[in-house]
Amino acid sequence: MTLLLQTLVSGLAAGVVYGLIALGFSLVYRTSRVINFAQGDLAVLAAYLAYTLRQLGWPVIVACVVGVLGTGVVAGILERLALRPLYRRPGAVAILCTVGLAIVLEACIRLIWGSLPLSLPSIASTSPWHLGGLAITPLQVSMFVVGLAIAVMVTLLIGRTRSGRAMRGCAQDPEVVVLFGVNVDALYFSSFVIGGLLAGVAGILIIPTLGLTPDIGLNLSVLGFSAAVLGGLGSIWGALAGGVLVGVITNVAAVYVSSSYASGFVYLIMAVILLVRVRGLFGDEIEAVREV
Amino acid sequence: MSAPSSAGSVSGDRIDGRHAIGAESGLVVEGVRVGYPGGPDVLRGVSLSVRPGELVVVLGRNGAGKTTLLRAISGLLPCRSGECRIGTASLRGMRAFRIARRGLAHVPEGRRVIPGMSVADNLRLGAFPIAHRRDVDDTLAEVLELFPSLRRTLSARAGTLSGGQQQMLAIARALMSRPRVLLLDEPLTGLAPVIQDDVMATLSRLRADERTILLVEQNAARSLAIADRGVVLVEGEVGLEGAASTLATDPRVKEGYLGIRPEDNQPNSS
Amino acid sequence: MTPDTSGLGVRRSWPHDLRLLWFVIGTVAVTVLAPVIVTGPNLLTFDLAVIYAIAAIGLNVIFGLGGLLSVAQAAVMAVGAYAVVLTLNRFHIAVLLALAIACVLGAVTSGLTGLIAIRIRSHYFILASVALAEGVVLVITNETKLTGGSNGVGFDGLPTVFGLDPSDPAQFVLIGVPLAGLVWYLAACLRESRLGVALHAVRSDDYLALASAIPASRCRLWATVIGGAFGGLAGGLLALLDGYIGPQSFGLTTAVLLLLMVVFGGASSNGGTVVAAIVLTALTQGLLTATKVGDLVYGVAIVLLLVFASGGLAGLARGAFEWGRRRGHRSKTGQST
Amino acid sequence: MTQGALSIDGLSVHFGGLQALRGVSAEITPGSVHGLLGPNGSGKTTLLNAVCGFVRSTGRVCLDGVSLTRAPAYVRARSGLLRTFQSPKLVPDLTVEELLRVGEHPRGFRPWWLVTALPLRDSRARKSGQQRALATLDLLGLDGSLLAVPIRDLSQGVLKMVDIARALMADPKVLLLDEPSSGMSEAEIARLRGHILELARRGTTLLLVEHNLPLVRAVCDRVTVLNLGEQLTSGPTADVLTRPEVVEAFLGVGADGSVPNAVQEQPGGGP
Amino acid sequence: GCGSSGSGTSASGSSSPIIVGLVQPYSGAESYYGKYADNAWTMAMAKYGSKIKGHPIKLVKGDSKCDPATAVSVAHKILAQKPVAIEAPDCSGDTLAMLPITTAKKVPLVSENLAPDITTKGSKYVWRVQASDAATNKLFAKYIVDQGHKSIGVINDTTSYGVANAATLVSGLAKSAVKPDVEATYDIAATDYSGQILKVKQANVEAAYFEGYDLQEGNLVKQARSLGLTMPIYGPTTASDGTFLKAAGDAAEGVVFATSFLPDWSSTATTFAKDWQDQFGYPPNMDSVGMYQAAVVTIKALQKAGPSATADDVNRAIKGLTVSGLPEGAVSFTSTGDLAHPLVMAGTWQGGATKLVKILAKPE
Ligand SMILES: Nc1ncnc2c1ncn2[C@@H]1O[C@H](COP(=O)(O)OP(=O)(O)OP(=O)(O)O)[C@@H](O)[C@H]1O
Ligand SMILES: Nc1ncnc2c1ncn2[C@@H]1O[C@H](COP(=O)(O)OP(=O)(O)OP(=O)(O)O)[C@@H](O)[C@H]1O
Ligand SMILES: CC(C)C[C@H](N)C(=O)O
Ligand SMILES: [Mg+2]
Ligand SMILES: [Mg+2]
Repeated sequence: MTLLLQTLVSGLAAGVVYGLIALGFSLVYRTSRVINFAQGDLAVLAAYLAYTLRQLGWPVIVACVVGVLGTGVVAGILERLALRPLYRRPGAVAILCTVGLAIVLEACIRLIWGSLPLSLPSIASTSPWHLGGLAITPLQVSMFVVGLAIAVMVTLLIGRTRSGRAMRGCAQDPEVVVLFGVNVDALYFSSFVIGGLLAGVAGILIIPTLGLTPDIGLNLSVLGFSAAVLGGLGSIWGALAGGVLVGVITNVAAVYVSSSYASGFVYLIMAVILLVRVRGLFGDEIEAVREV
Repeated sequence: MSAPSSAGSVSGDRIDGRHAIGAESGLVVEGVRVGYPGGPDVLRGVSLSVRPGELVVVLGRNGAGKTTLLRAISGLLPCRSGECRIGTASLRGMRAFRIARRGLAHVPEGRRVIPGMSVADNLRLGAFPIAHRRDVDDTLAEVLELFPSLRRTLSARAGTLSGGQQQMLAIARALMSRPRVLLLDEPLTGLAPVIQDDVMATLSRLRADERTILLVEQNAARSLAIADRGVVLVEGEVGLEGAASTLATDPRVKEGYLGIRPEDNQPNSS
Repeated sequence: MTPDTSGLGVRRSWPHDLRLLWFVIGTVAVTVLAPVIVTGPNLLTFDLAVIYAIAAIGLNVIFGLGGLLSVAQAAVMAVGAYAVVLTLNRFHIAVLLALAIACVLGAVTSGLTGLIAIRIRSHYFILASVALAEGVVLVITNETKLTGGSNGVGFDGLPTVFGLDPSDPAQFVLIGVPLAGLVWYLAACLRESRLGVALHAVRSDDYLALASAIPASRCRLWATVIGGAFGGLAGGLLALLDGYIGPQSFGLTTAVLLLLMVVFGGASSNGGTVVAAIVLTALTQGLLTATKVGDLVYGVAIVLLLVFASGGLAGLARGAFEWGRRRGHRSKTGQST
Repeated sequence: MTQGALSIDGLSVHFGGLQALRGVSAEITPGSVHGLLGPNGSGKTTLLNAVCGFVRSTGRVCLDGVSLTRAPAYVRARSGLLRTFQSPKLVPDLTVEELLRVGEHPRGFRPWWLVTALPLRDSRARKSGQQRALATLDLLGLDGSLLAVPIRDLSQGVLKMVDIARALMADPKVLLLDEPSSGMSEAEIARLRGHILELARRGTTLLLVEHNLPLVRAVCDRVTVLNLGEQLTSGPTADVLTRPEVVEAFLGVGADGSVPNAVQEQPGGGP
Repeated sequence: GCGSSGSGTSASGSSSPIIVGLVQPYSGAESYYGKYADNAWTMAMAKYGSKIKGHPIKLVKGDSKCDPATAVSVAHKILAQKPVAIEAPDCSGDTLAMLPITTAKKVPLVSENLAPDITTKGSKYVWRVQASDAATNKLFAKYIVDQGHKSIGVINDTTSYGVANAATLVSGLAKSAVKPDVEATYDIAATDYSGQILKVKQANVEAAYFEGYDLQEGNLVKQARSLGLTMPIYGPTTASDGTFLKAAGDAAEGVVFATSFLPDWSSTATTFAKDWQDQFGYPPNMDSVGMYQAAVVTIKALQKAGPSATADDVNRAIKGLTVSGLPEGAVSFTSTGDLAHPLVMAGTWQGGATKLVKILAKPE
C-alpha cells in the first residue's frame, strides 16, 4: 500500500511538470495548430540560463525567474524568424520546422555550455521527509504547488477571456478572426512566448533531478507531447491531467508490470485511451464537430 | 460577351470618390485592382461608394469578383492599385484586424463560423473589439432579439448547427461589434424564406440607423427591392450602376449582365 | 492561372508504356554510371541515399498520398532489417526471398498504423504512430535472445545476391538501384491508379470520399500497407549494406529524416522525394565527420530549407523570392492569403 | 430506364439528446424530382446524411427494393446513390479534373486487382476519364478550361456546380442535391433548372433540398416538408405549398409569389 | 561533400601524415565522451610526441552518436582514408558493430570498452587497454558478497554496455551463490527511474547495484535516496566520475564502485590526474584514462612500426607491445587482444572526493 502511494506521489510530482510542458504544447496548438517540438529544448535552455546566472552569483530564485523570462524571449524570436512564414503551409512543414529548431537549440546549447553534464541546484531540497514509510521531498511538493498554481493562472488568463476565445478561433479559422479585429500575428507570437515560459518553468523544476545536459530536450518534448495529446490537444486542464497520467502510469508500469517495457506500456495505454476517446480526455473543444 | 466599362452608367450619378460624401463613416472604393497571389487582376479598377445610411447592393454573375471586392475592402487581400477609405481615412496598407477595429464588419462568404466554439462564444468573438463586458452582454441581447432561434442553441457548438442556422450566426456575429460599416457576402444563402425576410428587414433597420451597408447578393429582384443603389460587376469591372429602382427595371441587368437568358450559357469562369 | 497541380496527382504524363521504358533506361543508366561517377566513401553515401529514397517513397505513399503524418516508417524499416538478418541467419534462404519477407512484414507493421488511422486522426495520429514506433524499438531492444538487444546483430555468414556482395558499396549499386527504380515506378503507377485518385479524396476529406463511393478507411489502410512494404524493403537493403543493425538506427531521428525527405521533395512528388533523399543523406553523412558543428549545421539547414523550400526543392528559389516579397509587403499589405 | 426507386421508411436520427429526425418516410418514384423543404434546422440535411449513410439512423432505406439500411456510405454510393453537399467540400489542393476523377469510379472499386494490374494500366483510362470530365462540365454548361483550375481558385457559385458535376461523374441512379441553388447566380439557377429536368427525364431520381421556391415549383413533382425533424406534410408541389401550416412554418406570410424570392418571370424549361 | 577533412596531403610540408581514426560519440547524449577522447589525445601527443620520424600523426574523427549503425557508416568513411589504426568509440555497441568491418580491412582497433564480447569475437585486430567487465565484476561481485549482503537488487540500462555489465556482475554473484532478488532495466533515454527504484525498495533487499552511464548513474542514486532507499548502493566505474558526483550530489556519499582508475592508487595516477585537471579543468575518470592509454598504445605502436608501416604492421606492433608507467599501470595483451593484467579496485565517495577502498587485482 505504501508502495502504491509512493508510486503515485512520485508519479504525480513528475506528472505535474510534464503537464506544464504539455500545457505549452496545448497553448501553442490551440492558437496556431502547430505542435512545437522545441518545447523540451526551451525547458533545457531555461535551466542553462539559470545555471549561468547562478554561476554569476545571482540568488537561486532570481536566476530561475530570469532564466525563464529569457526562454520566453528566445521562444518569441524563434517564432518570428522561423515559424511565422510557415503558418499557411501544410501542417507538417511547421511541425518539422519546430523539430529543426529543437536541433538548433540543442546544438547551440552544446556549443555554448559544452556537453559535459552540469548541475543546477534545485529550488527546493531533495532529501525526503518521511511520512510513515512514505518519502516525499520538498522539491516534489514545490513541483506540485508551482505546477498547479501556474495551471490556474493560465486558465484564468486565457480560459474565459476575450483573448482566450480569440486564440481558439484563431486555431480554427485564422483568416476569419482577423475580421473581428484579432491580431493573429500577435496572438501566435504571444502563445509561443507563453509556451516558452511554461517550458522554462518546467525545466527549472525538473532538470535538477535529471541532470543538466544539452540532450534531454527531446525526451521532455516527447513526454510533454504525449501528455498534451492524451489530455486532448488544446485543452488546458487536459494537458495537466495528461501529464499526471503519463507520470503515474510510467511509474506504476515500471513497478507492477515490467521495468523494461514500462514506456511501451505507457504508449499502449495511451493508444487504448485514444481509441476510446479519439480526441484525448478533454480534447473535444476544438475539433469535435459535425463534418457534413 | 465583354462589358465595356464606360457603357454602364444608368442614372448619371457616377460617384466621384471623395467629394461625394462628407460623413465620417462612408465607404469609398476608388479604382482598386486586386488579384490573388500569382494570378491576374480579378478586379480591374473598381470604384464605388456607400454613404452612411445607405445600402448598396453589388450584383454579378458567379466569378464576377464580388467576394474579391469585399475581401479587398476588409483588408484580406491587398489592393494592387487604388484604395479604399472609410470616411477620410485611407485603408491602404492597413492590416485587416485594424480595419475591423475601425468599425468595419464583414459577413464572409460561406459562413465561416468557428465550428468548435459554442454559439455564444462565436458571438462574443464577434464583439472582440469591444472591451467592456457589459456592452458585450447588451449587444448580445439585442442581436438575439433579431435571431430568436439562435437563443436555443447558444451553448451548442457552432459546427453542429444546420447550414442556415450557421448563416444566421454569421450575420449575428458581425453585428456584435456594432459596426459602422457592414459588408455582407450573400447573407441569404441557405436561409429559409421567412428568415430571408427577417434579414432584409434587419438590414433596412440598420440603414435607418445611419450604418453604411454594402451587400453582395445573387438575388437581384429581392436585394434591389430594399437597396438604395446597385452596382453590377462584370468580369471585375463595374458594368452598370445606378439607383436600385432604375436597375430593377433595367432589362440590361438581367439580360446583359446577369446573363439570364436560356441560350446564354457561357458562364464566366476563371 | 496556370494549372499548377503543385505536385498532386494526375499531371501531364507520358503514356505508361513509354514511361516504363524511361524508367528502365534511367535505372540502367544510373546503375552503370553511379559507380563510375561516385567514388570512395561517397559511393556508400549514394547507396544509403538509394535506401532512404525507397523508404521515403514509401512514406510518400502514406503521407503524401494518404495524408497520414506517420513517424513509424523508421520502425517499419527496422522490422524489414531484422527480418532479413534473422531469417538469413536462421534459415538458409535466398536473399531476395528474405527481402520479400521484409516487404511483407514491413507492410504488416505499417498496416497496423492504418488500422489505428481508422479511428485516430490528425495530430492524434502522430502520437499513435510514435507509440507503434517506440513499441517496435522497445521489443528489439529488450528481446535480446531474438534480436541481440542493443548490441544489434550482424550476419553469421556474408549473404550474396546473384554472386554479388551487397555489403560492398560498388556491388550494392547493382542491387539497390534497380530495386529503387522499380519502387519508384510502382509508386508512379499507384499515383495514377484508382487507388491513387481515391487517395486524393481521402486525404482531403473522408466524407467527400465516401460520397464518391470510396471506402476511405480501407484506402488509408492500403496506403499504409503499400508504403510499409517499401519501408520494409528499404530496411532489408540497409541490413544487407551495413551487414550490421542495431535498434538505435531506427529511432525518431530517422523517422524525422524520412519525413523531411518527403516534405522537401514537395509532398507527394516522388522525383522530389528522391532528390531530397540524396541531398539529405549526403548532408547527414557528410556531417558525420564534422564533429563540432554537425548538429548545428543540420538543424539550421532543416529550418532554412523548410522556410525557403517547403514547396519542394524545385521551389527553393520561388520560396526565397516570396519570403523576401512578404517581408517587403509586410508594412504595406494586410493579412496575406 | 426505370431504375432508381428510393424508399425511405421511418428514418430517425438523434444527436445526443437532440432528436434531429423523427420517423420520416418517403417513396420516390424513379425519374421523379422530390422536393424536401423546411425551416432552417428542420433536419433536411440530416435526412440526406441518413439516406447516404453518413450518420447513424434507425429506419430503412431501400434502393430499387434492395435494402441499404446496413450498408456503409461508400457502398450506398457505389450502388448509385450519390449526393452533393450543402457547402461543397473544399479540397483546395486538387484541380477540378482531379476532383471529377475522384467521382469517376464508384462501381467496383477493387484495390486487389488494382494493385496487381498496376504496371499494366495505360493512359487510355486517363484519357477517357478526362473526356468524361469534359462532357460532364459541358453538360452543366461549364467551360472546359476549368479542368486545370485548382479548387481553391473557384468562386463559390462555380464550386457548387463543380460539386454537382462530381456527383454526375458517377452516373447516379438517385441524386441527392442539398441546396444546389444557394450561392448560384440567377443565370446558373435557370440553367440548373434545365439540368434537373433533363436528368429526371433521363431517368435519374432526384431528391432536392431547396429554399428557392420558384425552382422547387418548376422542377418538383412532389415535396415533403419537414419541421423540427418531423414530417409536416407531403404531397404534390403546388398543393403543399399553399397549405397554411407550410406557409406559417416555412414560407412566411405572403410568401406565395408576393415576395420575389427569385426572378419570377423566367422562361420555363431548359433544353 | 563528404571527406572534406580528407586526404590532407597539404598538412605539414613534404612528409605525408600518418592517419589514425578516432570514432567517438561527438553528438547526442553521450557526446562528452568525444570531448574526453580529444583531450586524451592532446595529452598523449604532448607527452609521447605527435610525429613519427617527422611524419605528423593526423587524427580523422567521426561521430558515431553512440549508435551502432552510425558507427558502421563512420567506420566506412574513416577506412576510406586509409588509417593505420583506429581508436574505438566509447560505447561498446558501436565498437562491436564496427569490428567486423575494421577486421576485414585489417586495421587494428584500440579499445577501452568494458563489454567482454569485444575480445571474444575472434578478431585478431582488436586490443583492449582496460579491465573488461568480466574481469572487474568477477572480483567486485565477490567483494560485495564479502560485505555480508545476502540479497541484492540490480538495476541496469539496456545498452550493450549496461546489459553486459549487469550480466557479468550477476554471474559473479552466482559464484558466491547469491542471486539478485530483483532485476530491473531502464532505457538510456529515460529520465525518471522511480518505477525501477520502487521495485527494488519493495523487494526489501540488503544492497543495491545500480548500473548506468555517468549521468544516469548519478540520477539513479539521487532519485533512489530521495525515494527513501537507505541500503548500501554499489555501482560500476561510472560512479567514480565527476559527472556522477554532480548529478547525485549528497547522495553520492558512501556509494561503492568498482573501477580501474583512482588518482590515489599510484603516484603516476596522482600526477596524471593533477595534470589532466590543470589542463582541462575537470578530473579524469576511467573512460578518459582508457582513451589516454589507448592513445599512448597507438603512438607507441606507430613509433615501433615506423612511418611507412601498413595497418597490418601496426597491428603486429601492438601485439608485442608492453607499455608501462601508465595511469593504470602497465598494458600488455593476451592472445585474444584482452588486457593481460587488469587493475581492479573498489572505491567510494567520502566528503565529495573519491577514496580507494581496496585494490582487488593489480598488474604484475
Ligand atoms: N483563392 C483564389 N485564388 C485564385 N483565384 C481566385 C481565388 N478565389 C477566387 N478566385 C477567382 O477570382 C474570380 C472572382 O471570384 P469571386 O469569388 O470574387 O467571385 P464572386 O463574384 O464572389 O462569385 P460567386 O458569386 O460565385 O461567389 C474568379 O474567377 C475566381 O476563379
Ligand atoms: N452532428 C450533429 N451534432 C449535433 N446536432 C446536429 C448535428 N447535425 C445536425 N444537428 C442538428 O440537427 C438539426 C437539423 O440540422 P440539419 O442540418 O439537418 O438542418 P437543415 O434542415 O438542413 O437546415 P438548413 O436549411 O439550415 O440547412 C439542427 O438543429 C442541427 O443543429
Ligand atoms: C559509459 C562507459 C563506461 C561505457 C564503456 N566505455 C563501454 O564500454 O561501453
Ligand atoms: Mg462570392
Ligand atoms: Mg441543410
